Amino acid sequence: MTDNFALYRIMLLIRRFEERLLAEFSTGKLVGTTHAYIGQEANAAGIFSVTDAQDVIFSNHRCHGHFLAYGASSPQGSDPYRLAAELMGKATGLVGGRGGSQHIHWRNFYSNGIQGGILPVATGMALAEKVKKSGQIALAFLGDGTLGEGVLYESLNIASLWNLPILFVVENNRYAQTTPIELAVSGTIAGRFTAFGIPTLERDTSDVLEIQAAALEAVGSVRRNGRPFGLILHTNRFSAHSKGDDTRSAAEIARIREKDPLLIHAPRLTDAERARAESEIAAIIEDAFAQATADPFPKMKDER
Amino acid sequence: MTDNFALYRIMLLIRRFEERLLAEFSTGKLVGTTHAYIGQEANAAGIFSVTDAQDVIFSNHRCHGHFLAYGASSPQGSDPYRLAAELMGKATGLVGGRGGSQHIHWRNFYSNGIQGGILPVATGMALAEKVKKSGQIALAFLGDGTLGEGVLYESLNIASLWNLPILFVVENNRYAQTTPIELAVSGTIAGRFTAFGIPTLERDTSDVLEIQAAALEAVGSVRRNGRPFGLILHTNRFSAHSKGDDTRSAAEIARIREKDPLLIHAPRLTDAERARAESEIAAIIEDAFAQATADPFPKMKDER
Amino acid sequence: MKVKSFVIHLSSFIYSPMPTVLESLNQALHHALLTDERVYLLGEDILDPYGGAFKVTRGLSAKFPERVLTTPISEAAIVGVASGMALRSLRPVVEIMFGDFVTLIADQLVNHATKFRWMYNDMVRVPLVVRTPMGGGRGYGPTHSQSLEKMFLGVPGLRVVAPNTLGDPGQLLANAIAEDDPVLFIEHKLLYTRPLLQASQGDLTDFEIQQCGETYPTYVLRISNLESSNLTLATYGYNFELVCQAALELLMEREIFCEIVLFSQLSPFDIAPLLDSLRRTRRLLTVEEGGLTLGWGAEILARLAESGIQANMRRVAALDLPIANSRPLEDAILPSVEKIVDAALALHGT
Amino acid sequence: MKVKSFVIHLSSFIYSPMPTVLESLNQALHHALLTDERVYLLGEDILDPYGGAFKVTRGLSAKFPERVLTTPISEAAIVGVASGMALRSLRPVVEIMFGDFVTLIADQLVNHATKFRWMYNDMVRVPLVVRTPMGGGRGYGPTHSQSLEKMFLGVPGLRVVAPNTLGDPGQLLANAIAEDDPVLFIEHKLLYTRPLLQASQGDLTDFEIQQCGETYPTYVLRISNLESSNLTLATYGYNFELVCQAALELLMEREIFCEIVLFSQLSPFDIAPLLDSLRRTRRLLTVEEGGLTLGWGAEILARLAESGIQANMRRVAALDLPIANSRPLEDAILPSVEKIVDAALALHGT
Ligand SMILES: Cc1ncc(C[n+]2csc(CCOP(=O)(O)OP(=O)(O)O)c2C)c(N)n1
Ligand SMILES: Cc1ncc(C[n+]2csc(CCOP(=O)(O)OP(=O)(O)O)c2C)c(N)n1
Ligand SMILES: [Mg+2]
Ligand SMILES: [Mg+2]
Repeated sequence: MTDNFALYRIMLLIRRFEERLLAEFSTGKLVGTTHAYIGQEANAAGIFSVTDAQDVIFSNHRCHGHFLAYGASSPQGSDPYRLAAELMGKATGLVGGRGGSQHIHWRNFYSNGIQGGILPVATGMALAEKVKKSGQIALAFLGDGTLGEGVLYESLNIASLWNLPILFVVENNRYAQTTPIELAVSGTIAGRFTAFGIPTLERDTSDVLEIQAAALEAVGSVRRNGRPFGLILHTNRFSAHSKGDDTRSAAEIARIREKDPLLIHAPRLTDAERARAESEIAAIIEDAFAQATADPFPKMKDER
Repeated sequence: MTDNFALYRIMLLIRRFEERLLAEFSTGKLVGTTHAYIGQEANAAGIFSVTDAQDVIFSNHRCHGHFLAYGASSPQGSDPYRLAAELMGKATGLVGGRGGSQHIHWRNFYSNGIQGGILPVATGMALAEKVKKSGQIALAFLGDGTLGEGVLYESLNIASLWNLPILFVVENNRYAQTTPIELAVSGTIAGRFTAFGIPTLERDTSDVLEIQAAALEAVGSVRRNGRPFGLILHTNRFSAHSKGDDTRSAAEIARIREKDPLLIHAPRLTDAERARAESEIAAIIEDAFAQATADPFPKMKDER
Repeated sequence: MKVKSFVIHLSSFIYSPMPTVLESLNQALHHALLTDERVYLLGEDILDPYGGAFKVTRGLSAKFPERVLTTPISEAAIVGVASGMALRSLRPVVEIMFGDFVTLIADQLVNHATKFRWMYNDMVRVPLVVRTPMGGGRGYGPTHSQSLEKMFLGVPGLRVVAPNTLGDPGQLLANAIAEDDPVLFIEHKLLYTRPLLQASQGDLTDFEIQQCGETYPTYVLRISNLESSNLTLATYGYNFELVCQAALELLMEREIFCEIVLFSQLSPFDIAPLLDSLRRTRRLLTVEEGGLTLGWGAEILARLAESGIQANMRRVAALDLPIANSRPLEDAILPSVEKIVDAALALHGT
Repeated sequence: MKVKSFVIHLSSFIYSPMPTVLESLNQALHHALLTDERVYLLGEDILDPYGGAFKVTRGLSAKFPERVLTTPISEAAIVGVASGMALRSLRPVVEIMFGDFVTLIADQLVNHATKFRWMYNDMVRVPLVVRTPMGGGRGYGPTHSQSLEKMFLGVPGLRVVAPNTLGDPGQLLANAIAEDDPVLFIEHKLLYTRPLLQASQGDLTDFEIQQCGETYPTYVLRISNLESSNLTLATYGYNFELVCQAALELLMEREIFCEIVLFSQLSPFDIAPLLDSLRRTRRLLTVEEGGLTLGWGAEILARLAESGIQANMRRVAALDLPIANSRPLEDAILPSVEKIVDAALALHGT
């Protein structure tokens, strides 16, 4: 999927989905928490344009964008409606309402809300794919803040020692919740990988085509060499960490908003294409939320 | 303490103490476990010859050598008798028999038997010394195998971010219990530090003078810059990991035994000095074990 | 044990001019930092203007920038660092952002901080406080809603304390900080916005309150104008609110007269005041939000069983399941006023 | 529940030609690796010729080099890796070298491995076994002697199992490996060298044994030629040996007739066979090596208390202290035959 329109469409889907979600939260229709992917869309769109449908993905708390981009290439896609239903706690949600925003699973896509803890799990998945000789790789997502968790380094060590086919994607939006990277990450991000003999590729861009190219190289390296790889993407989170918790200055937000992946990619489409994307996505989102809203809540099953 | 005789004497004390201990174990007089420092004596002797008596030390399971070298420069020294009593579970032991081999405490010296867990604790101690402006630094010991524990990296990150005066001493004897370093440590040891912006110094030697020089530089750097530092000492463990569990070949052991720190340092002493050291140490050890043997076992106190 | 008595009106749960639990805790931290320069705060995102995920540390870093340390996301190391500080005579207070993450500090608490004192033959002390918000009811899903304190009750050398709206949460925290040994301080998320209860007086639903102990008091509440009560409800923390509502409902609609025994210290266990109440009522319901099996109530019931007291006893607790995100599922899993009332009725039937 | 009966002679604790617990477990691992290529072993120092700190994995890496993975010292990641393998349909068995280190895997067990199935709406299974040696008595000191299994009893989605010399440890392990959900498998260090008990027959001290359940059986032992017993001793794992010795002593010297209820599954709790025994004896002593407070026995007593059965109940467990290195202190802290006998006599006095 290298088609400019498709890339734009995925990014737009994520953008509009998250915007709608934040709106639903602010009107009190949704409760709990959510972490918008707005501003980082090019990462997911670029990466999942070069993965296989059967690759195994472990995502983190900021998983909606990853999920929506995941499987975008496959005929059945990953369904915004099922995600919306999950976020509303509906029985039809991805995991029947049990997980909510941070805890979803669909096909080979998994997420969990404990920072860092998913990384050895993803590493084990890579091991499973390796020994099953499936040819598939594992991808695990982490933010800059999650570089603080020790279990990451245990995982990097094992992935490297055992030659496991896993791509660690660091999305460095320079903040962990409200903590700027300067207060949380010493040394360098790349150094955290090379310390374990894991090569990295680093990009500071919101251009989905550049990310796609980098991801192609990174994914290719993992698949070819059957070894771990670190893809470090410097990026920007436009919205608050979860909902109302933004401590950044208006000036800073304005500055990063200039790196809007949608605006960067838009000129590669015709006006008509963009309009078509907008209207298609608007309809999809509207349907997804309407259908999810109408769906029933789950009931307790008899438990083991 | 740069005196060649004193350095030799400390190394000999450690050697003879550990030999005696292993003998006591093999005759069944002692139970439990022990991890001999034999072969690595130059590390402790060299390092503690350049530290301050008030510096704070956190040692690991292989702590006897560290303890015996600790405070060797101070008039009261660290008492082999109290250590022997502790290992025998006597009331007069360093911690009244409660801790045993891996869990000792005396003045500013602490040890614990959980690999890795001591490292953030030592980091916090460095923080305490820093804010108390004591001018003291913290030293923490770890083996190559302990590079596997994630909490080490959490500690390195924090120590670096917060400019804490701590020296991490890696004693790389190329084995964790029976696991060779090739199966446990990917990348490089130095890289594990530089990833967090922490400088290192690496030495592959059993010459106590070389280690002393390196330690002087490392300790000086920490004290001067108020920042963490990694001292990486490639070394050799002559005995089994704990007692009978050696899986290395006789040839390998013979090869590493050539790097005996005592033999390397001995030529710098006169025959008379060496003989004096031997007889002094023999008497100290004999006294220590005899006195400890005669001491009573502890009784349970009423507990809070 | 010192026993004090006062009276409280249960409707004080609403429209109170009293400070909230959050304000009380925040004030206590202000005061601790102000009056004791050995006190340090460590935690994720605790700096102003954010002031922590639940705002308990708000305003502190602005006033005490040197002693309020925002940390990387490294729960294990934070607690380890704090216990090193404590060993070297500082008084660190750690915030773990969500109680669900105490699993990450288990080794530092169990094999380090709480072991040092005894293992080192009482030659050291570890004045460490770990504060953390527990509990569900906010739709945060399976990794941000648990009440995991039960894993740490009974850990040798560890005191576990939980504030409530009746006692003074700030004072409780201050007492924990003054302690020379490690304290795990459990704050239920739903408590933060609750105003403290105010002693008042005057009608049928007034409770007369006995306070047992000073530092981490246990409160025994009895409806003042009633002679004999016939059910004891034992609880701690936020669930006190549910228990009070249940007690009122049982009183009004079923004429079941409850005593409430409210604990501030969860571990070590001291059940003397409860035993006392139970001698009067002979029926006990423990109420807690953690999972049933080996929850706080298990040790309570076990000790009571060992005491030989003749009483009917039941526990109300969460189902032994993860806490679902979806509201109806979360409600089905967690305790509620209704479940307490039902259990009381069932117990009463026996 | 299926109930089987057989007879065992208590002196079989000594001079048995039977395989040891170690051999039984080791054989089971051999068999599992041989018959199911989804089975993998992970752990520290598990390769031959060493074969693991307690030799449970001896001979396995030589035969199955591809599926026996020695790991770095990274307890959390090993369990995480294994749970990822399990999610992707392998059947990993992890060895944690000492049970004291389960604190390091708490997050992976509680917030990952055991949560996945329910949290993902039963769409995944996590066939993961974590084996680990617990217990003291070997002078290993405060960080290598604990019995920490109690921290994990009641964790939703986790089965906790402990072998003993009466059942078939290898079969128990095989059953755990065959399970589709996570199992924590607790092996007491002192069990390894013990031979399995052998059914035999013939004298006063013979026990008649009822086996309740097939996969993780609970055994009820009654002295065969006695009509009525008047004390139930409930236990698991290694402490069964202490309990048997105490039962013999109580029989011979005090004419107190004991039933023993021996559990293989510690969590989830099923107390039906125990309740049954207690209906006969009306007196219960639980015996475990972990610390008293919120130990296994607490949940047993709580459930029994809730059941309404009238019985005198006590727990024998370790003091709530770290396990000292020095023998006399360790002995004072841990349960013993003498302490069991004393508690039984005290209980009998009541
Ligand atoms: C173990 C753990 N600690 C803390 C948290 C709370 N938390 C959730 S997201 C987050 C910040 C994560 O920052 P980063 O990794 O940079 O990802 P980003 O949110 O920027 O995408 C924190 C602290 C958590 N979920 N898990
Ligand atoms: C958390 C933890 N895991 C495992 C162990 C068991 N153990 C004790 S020493 C050791 C090997 C340590 O190797 P290394 O760090 O290289 O130190 P060395 O023994 O070589 O000095 C192991 C695995 C432990 N004590 N703590
Ligand atoms: Mg970030
Ligand atoms: Mg080593």
